[in-house]
This record gives sequence, structure tokens and C-alpha cells, in this order.
Amino acid sequence: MQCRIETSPIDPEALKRSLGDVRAGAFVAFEGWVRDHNEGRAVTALHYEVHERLAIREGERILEEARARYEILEAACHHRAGDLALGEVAVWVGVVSRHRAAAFEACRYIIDEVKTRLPIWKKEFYVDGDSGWVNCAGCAAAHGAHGHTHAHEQA
Amino acid sequence: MQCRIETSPIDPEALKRSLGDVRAGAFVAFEGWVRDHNEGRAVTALHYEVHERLAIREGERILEEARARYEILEAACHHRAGDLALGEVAVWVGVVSRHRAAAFEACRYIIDEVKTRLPIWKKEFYVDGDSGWVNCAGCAAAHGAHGHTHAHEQA
Amino acid sequence: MKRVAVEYFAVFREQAGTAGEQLDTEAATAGDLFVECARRHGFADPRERCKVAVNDELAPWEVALADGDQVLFFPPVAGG
Amino acid sequence: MKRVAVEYFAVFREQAGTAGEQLDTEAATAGDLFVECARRHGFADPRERCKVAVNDELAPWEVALADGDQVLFFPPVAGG
Repeated sequence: MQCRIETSPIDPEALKRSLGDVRAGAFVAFEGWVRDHNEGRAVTALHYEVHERLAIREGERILEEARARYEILEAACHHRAGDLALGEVAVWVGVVSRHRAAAFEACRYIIDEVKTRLPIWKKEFYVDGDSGWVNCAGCAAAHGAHGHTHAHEQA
Repeated sequence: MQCRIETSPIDPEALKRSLGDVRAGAFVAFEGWVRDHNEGRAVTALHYEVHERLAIREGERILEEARARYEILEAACHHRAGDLALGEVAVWVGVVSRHRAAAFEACRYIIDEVKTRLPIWKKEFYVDGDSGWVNCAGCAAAHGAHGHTHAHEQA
Repeated sequence: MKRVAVEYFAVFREQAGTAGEQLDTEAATAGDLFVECARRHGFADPRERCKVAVNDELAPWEVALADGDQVLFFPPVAGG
Repeated sequence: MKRVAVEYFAVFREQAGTAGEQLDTEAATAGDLFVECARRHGFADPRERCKVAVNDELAPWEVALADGDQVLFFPPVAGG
């Protein structure tokens, strides 16, 4: 049940192998990819700021919660920090279980919690040279110039 | 929206790359792995018999159903045929979407339908040298010697 | 009386001892033909859990058979 | 009066113009200190959407501050 913050590209196949278990019949993975746009603006790159120590601690708490709630064998979550290019994997969650229902439910639980609880902040760089911290509602006031007044759209 | 039957090992990373899309923010994958046991018996290997032409046709129908029901960008399903060893990937389903909810729901839909609709049959080989077709209820009579009288357990 | 080509898969092939056969039958529908074949070969799976394809398309059990049809009998599936 | 070490992250760091500062404060709780810092630096995010960690542990806004505490103010998170 490992949560890690990575400063170089995430290798999903290697992470999956680390979860391998002959008792496992099901594996579910989620990957968050850097998209080419967000809230209608063309994005060229992303920067993630992470408080690593607290992010890992909170991430491993979430993994343990998933293990308590669902019949899973193993789970892991790896999140990038630093500068990312379009198409890169920003976050990877993998779960193995005997039966598929538990793996699907646990994977969904983990990514939902990770997105709202880990001390991680995303700065987007736009094609027009502008940039801004992505932080949902509240950023309308903080970043009035960006016009982020509509509901925040996230993968 | 591609469904394929593979006679050699499935390469999840290559399949994932084939779904890449700069608009995509979320990727969800399911893998079914050959487990070391089923219904309490130690399994050493599996053989999948597949009616390839009808399996592909039904699989692509399922993928189109998923596209009609959920807001996804791409999806694919690859299923093995022939002899598999413990730990091998028997089936891979991958879905990309803008937002994660659709990818999770579509991936779950596809694997649920694939397991019940594709003309694919699984023969298990047991550690005691015995073997049997895995086919849920009904196999109690067909394979009385195996004692498969309880609810069928599948990943 | 019509002649049809029947193919068996997985446990049906093993129980029939053959992958397929030419049959002369009075069966009006795919379902009737299945009952006939199941009795002859001792298929144990109930028809509701099996499937039939006629001329390369999955079909309902009520589909009428014609001379020369190709009929595939599928035991309960177990993909994944 | 106590002295605490405050650290700012992401948009808070940019708005404060510093990653951290030593503050002498009368604030009784982390929440009170946040209000003080938010007013001074013009933080726009409402406290309900922000988080605080005191001495390396996430804490409720009601946590009492002691002399020498290390206080981290986190703006709304956006992982994934």
C-alpha cells in the first residue's frame, strides 16, 4: 500500500508488476493525463507543486481506507511533481483484487480522495503565455483575469 | 473502437498508446489475470477456446454500446485465445475520456458484457492433473466429478 | 426433411466427440434442433444458458431453419 | 504573544511574495492566524476550501497555537 511522489516520468508497467500477486484475478488502473485544454483554454504544460511528506502520508491513509472498505489485495498511487508536458501521466492508481468489482470500486475511491485531499497544486501554462493555479471555485476572485467563473472541470 | 483476439501475450502499454488522444484527461484499464486457483482448486494453466469472428463482432458491438452510453473518446478490448500460464493477461479493456467518471463506468460496462456475451470458453487445468470447462451453474451436472455446485466465482 | 451443418464448441464438442456433423432433421427451429442434439449427445447445460448462431449470426432459439443452414451451438460462455 | 513559523504554498506563496515568515501573533487558533495572514496578503480563497498543517500534521482550524509552532497554509488542492 504505497503512495509516492515522482519527479521523473511514471512507468505504469513497472508499477503494475510491483503489485503482481498470483491470487489476483483482476487489475484496475487509473491514469490522469495532461490534456491539451482545460476550461476552454489551450494548455501547453503543467507544473505540480507538492508537499511531499504530507502528500505521502495522506495518500497512504487513503490506500488503507480503500483496503478496509473493499476486498482488495494490493493498491498503490504515484503522483508526479514538477513540470509535465502534454500527454504525460500526472497520476497513476493501480489496484489488484480477486474479483473485479472490488478493484473498480477501490480504484475510483482512491483517485476521488487523492484529488481532494493530497496537498498538491496545479499550475497551468496557456498557449497565450499566461498561466494560473487551478483551484476550482474561489479562483474566480483570486484569478479574476482568467475568468474561471464556471464550475471547475477536471479529469 | 477495436476488439481483437490475441494468440500471443497482450502488451498493455502498446494498446494504451494506440488509444492516446491529447483531448483525453483520464484513462482506465481493466486486466483479467490467470489466478492460481478457482472455486477452491489449485489451477496450473488455462486454455481459452474462442469463436474469433463472432467474438470480434460482439465485442465491437459492446464497445459501440459503451460509446453511446458514456462520454468516452476511445475504447478497446483484447482477449487471449489458446494456452495461458499463471499470471498472464487473459483480457485487457482500456478506455480514454475527458473526465474520469465516464472512463470508469464504460470500462466496467465493457468487461461485464464481454464476460457474458462473447463466444469464449475457458478450460482450467488443475494441479492434480484434472481439467474442466468453467461454465458456472449447469456445470454441476456436466462436470459432476468436479463438484462445481456452488455459485461460480470469477474475476 | 432438411440437411443442416452443425458445429459444436468447447464442452459440447467434447461431449459430442466431434466438432461438427451433417444432420438430416425435421426440426423447425434452432431450439428444436438443439433439443434433438442435446438428447443424442447428452448435453447437460440448459438451453437458456446456451447460444446459437445461424449462418454466422447469433440468433434467437425461435429462428426457423432452412435446408443448407450452418448452425453453431455454444455452451455457456466464460470469457475474461 | 507567541512566535510561529508560517509557510505558504502555491498561490498563497505567490500572493504573499514569500515561502514563509516568522510571525509574532496574538492569534489563539490556526483559523485566527489564517484570517490575519489572508487579510495582510490578500488571499482570496475562503478558509473552508483551504487546509492547515501544524507541526507536520493536518489539523482542524480550531487547533490552539503554541509558541514555536510551525504552521503550513494550503490553498485549495488540485491533484490528478
